[in-house]
Amino acid sequence: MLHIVNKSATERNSLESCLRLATKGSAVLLIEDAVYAATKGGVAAAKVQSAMADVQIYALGPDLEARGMAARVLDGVKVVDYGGFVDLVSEHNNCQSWL
Amino acid sequence: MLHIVNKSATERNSLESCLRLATKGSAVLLIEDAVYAATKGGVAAAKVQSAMADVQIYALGPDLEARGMAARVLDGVKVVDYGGFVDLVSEHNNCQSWL
Amino acid sequence: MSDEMDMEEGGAIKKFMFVNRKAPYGTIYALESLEVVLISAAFEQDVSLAFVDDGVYQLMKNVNTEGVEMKNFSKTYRALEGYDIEKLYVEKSSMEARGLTEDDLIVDVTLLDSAEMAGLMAEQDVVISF
Amino acid sequence: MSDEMDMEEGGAIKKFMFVNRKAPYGTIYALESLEVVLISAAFEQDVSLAFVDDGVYQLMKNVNTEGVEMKNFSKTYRALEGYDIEKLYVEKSSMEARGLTEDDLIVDVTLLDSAEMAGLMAEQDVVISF
Amino acid sequence: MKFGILVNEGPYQHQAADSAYMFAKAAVAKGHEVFRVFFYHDGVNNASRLTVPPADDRNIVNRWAALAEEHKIDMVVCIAAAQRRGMMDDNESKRQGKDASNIHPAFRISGLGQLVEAGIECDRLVVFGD
Amino acid sequence: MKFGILVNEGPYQHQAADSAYMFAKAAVAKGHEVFRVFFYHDGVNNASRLTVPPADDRNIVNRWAALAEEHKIDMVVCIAAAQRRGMMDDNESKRQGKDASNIHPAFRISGLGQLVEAGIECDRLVVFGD
Repeated sequence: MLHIVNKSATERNSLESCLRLATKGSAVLLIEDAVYAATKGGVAAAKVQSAMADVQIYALGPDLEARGMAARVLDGVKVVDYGGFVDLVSEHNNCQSWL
Repeated sequence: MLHIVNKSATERNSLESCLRLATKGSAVLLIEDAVYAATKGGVAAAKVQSAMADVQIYALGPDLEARGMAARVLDGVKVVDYGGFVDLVSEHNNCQSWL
Repeated sequence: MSDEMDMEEGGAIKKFMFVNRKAPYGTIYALESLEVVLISAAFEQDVSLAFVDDGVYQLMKNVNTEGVEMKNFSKTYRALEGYDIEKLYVEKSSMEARGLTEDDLIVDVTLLDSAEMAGLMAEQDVVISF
Repeated sequence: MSDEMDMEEGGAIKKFMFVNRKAPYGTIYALESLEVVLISAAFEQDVSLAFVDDGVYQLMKNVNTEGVEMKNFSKTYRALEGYDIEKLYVEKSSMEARGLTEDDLIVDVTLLDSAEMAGLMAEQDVVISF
Repeated sequence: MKFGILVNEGPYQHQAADSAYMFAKAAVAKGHEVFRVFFYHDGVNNASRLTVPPADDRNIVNRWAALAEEHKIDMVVCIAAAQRRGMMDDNESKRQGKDASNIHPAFRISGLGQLVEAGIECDRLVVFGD
Repeated sequence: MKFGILVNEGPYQHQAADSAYMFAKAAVAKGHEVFRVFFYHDGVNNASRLTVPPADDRNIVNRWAALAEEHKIDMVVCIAAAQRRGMMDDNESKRQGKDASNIHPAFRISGLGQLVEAGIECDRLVVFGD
């Protein structure tokens, strides 16, 4: 399953809930304000890093760029563009948005 | 100063930020989904109880009732109606909404 | 994920899950989510509802919306059974973190631990959240 | 709170604070907040901007919005000085919690610890948040 | 006392529009003056004369209009926010070459200066949003 | 592959409307089919033909309309959500005794069944919201 998270992990609980309920081997795509969690130095980084043991984390490149965070991405996070977003949805059997 | 918080403390960070930045002796009014934090048994209750040493906590009665939480209000929280909300704004020199 | 064969066949039944993570009345999502759920009943799919995080608050008893002048839709959760929508799942830890027990809820639900909820979500065909 | 006398007098200057707690681009609040701030300059009030929590992200350098096809408004923060809006306050702990330093920000700001920010908020006449 | 009210969200989706109305109603009931309600961001959608809410729910737009008429409250829709979101009166519709308008006559369109002015003129400005 | 897209938020206020559009555009660019975009909750506001965004910003409504026309995408506005929020086409306007309509001709009004149908018909349903 592909999990899609769009809100900042320092503002809301959606990333935390997603990581709690994502099964091992699933993928998590961070878009919009959620991309901050995929960057170095912040309080949310630790959560994402420990989650990478069980799930693959992706972040949307255009959203990182729009927020001036493109150069700060955590090691192990894969950056995709909108076409990559489409591919991720196609490649996984199902998807869930954590609104 | 009167601080007004309207979002659930288990969903967002606004109550936490408000309590961090409210000066001693100020008032905090919980409205809409923020009223859950003024009720017994939840994880947000501890935050509100410890904050009560420094600030007076109010909760909007109609919002508690609409959420089935009217009978669960924490000791020390004062429940007001919309008229009481108006009074709180009048009685304090200024107000701030934590959106 | 259900059997891929089901998905390819026209007319096959899909697993639909409506995920409710937001409190009622502060926003309209809970109410408009129910409106979709009721419509979905007519399509004879395998529909389930998940209540996670603040979504658990949607099921509280003793709702009285007179003071806020909003429409009280609590009863609709009770009506779901009449539409053959009977799979209501609540994440146990979400309920407990809010100091609630099953007795506080207006309908009978199935409590799941987080691993069970995660497994159930993972096997859905369509997950709709608001 | 500023002197009550000021408030009662017509034409007295009030302390306006715009509190920014939300990240840019995910929602429009940062942009439309700036639009009000620019207008407020014409009223010759005592205007300050506070950046707290994710609001700090509004001041990031290196913004490139081509990929999201949205309007890049980073430069507007630099233009504030030309409107005599020079009181930009950032809560230090909010900045640090996001792994940021002053060098990451597009404009010069005054860093405040939480107690100082709290004190500044408490002395405002009008606090506007979006 | 003289109150100003800022509404940042549209009708029905968020309770902000309801809370703001209930506050305004309570304020005038207590003998206070509501000098102005300013609608910003999606708040501009409170001014639509085309809403048709369900018969068993409140009518947010008509409720604002009735309160404004009874208590001579100035109801102002921000023009910049309104343009982005497709809210316009007849004049604006003609000026923009559009074939329709949708703003209820109880509301008037004006600039952001009206919000700053409300902050200056009123004893308190209360903000309602998401 | 056949995609369905659900949009829960209005234009400009939240990035959801942008993300959904960028996803739809990328999907068709990769040779996929976008079977339907369903606009629910404040998402119905994406269908207004009365928006006049600033000249230096994207035009969200026209962008949807152009994409839909070029790729024959079915753009459906939920009628129940639209009624609450003042979105209507000519037929609905006449039926409700209103004096104007505001829905762009690239969109059509229909019921929530169209969302459930999209879930059944499409290989994937992707949800964009707040």
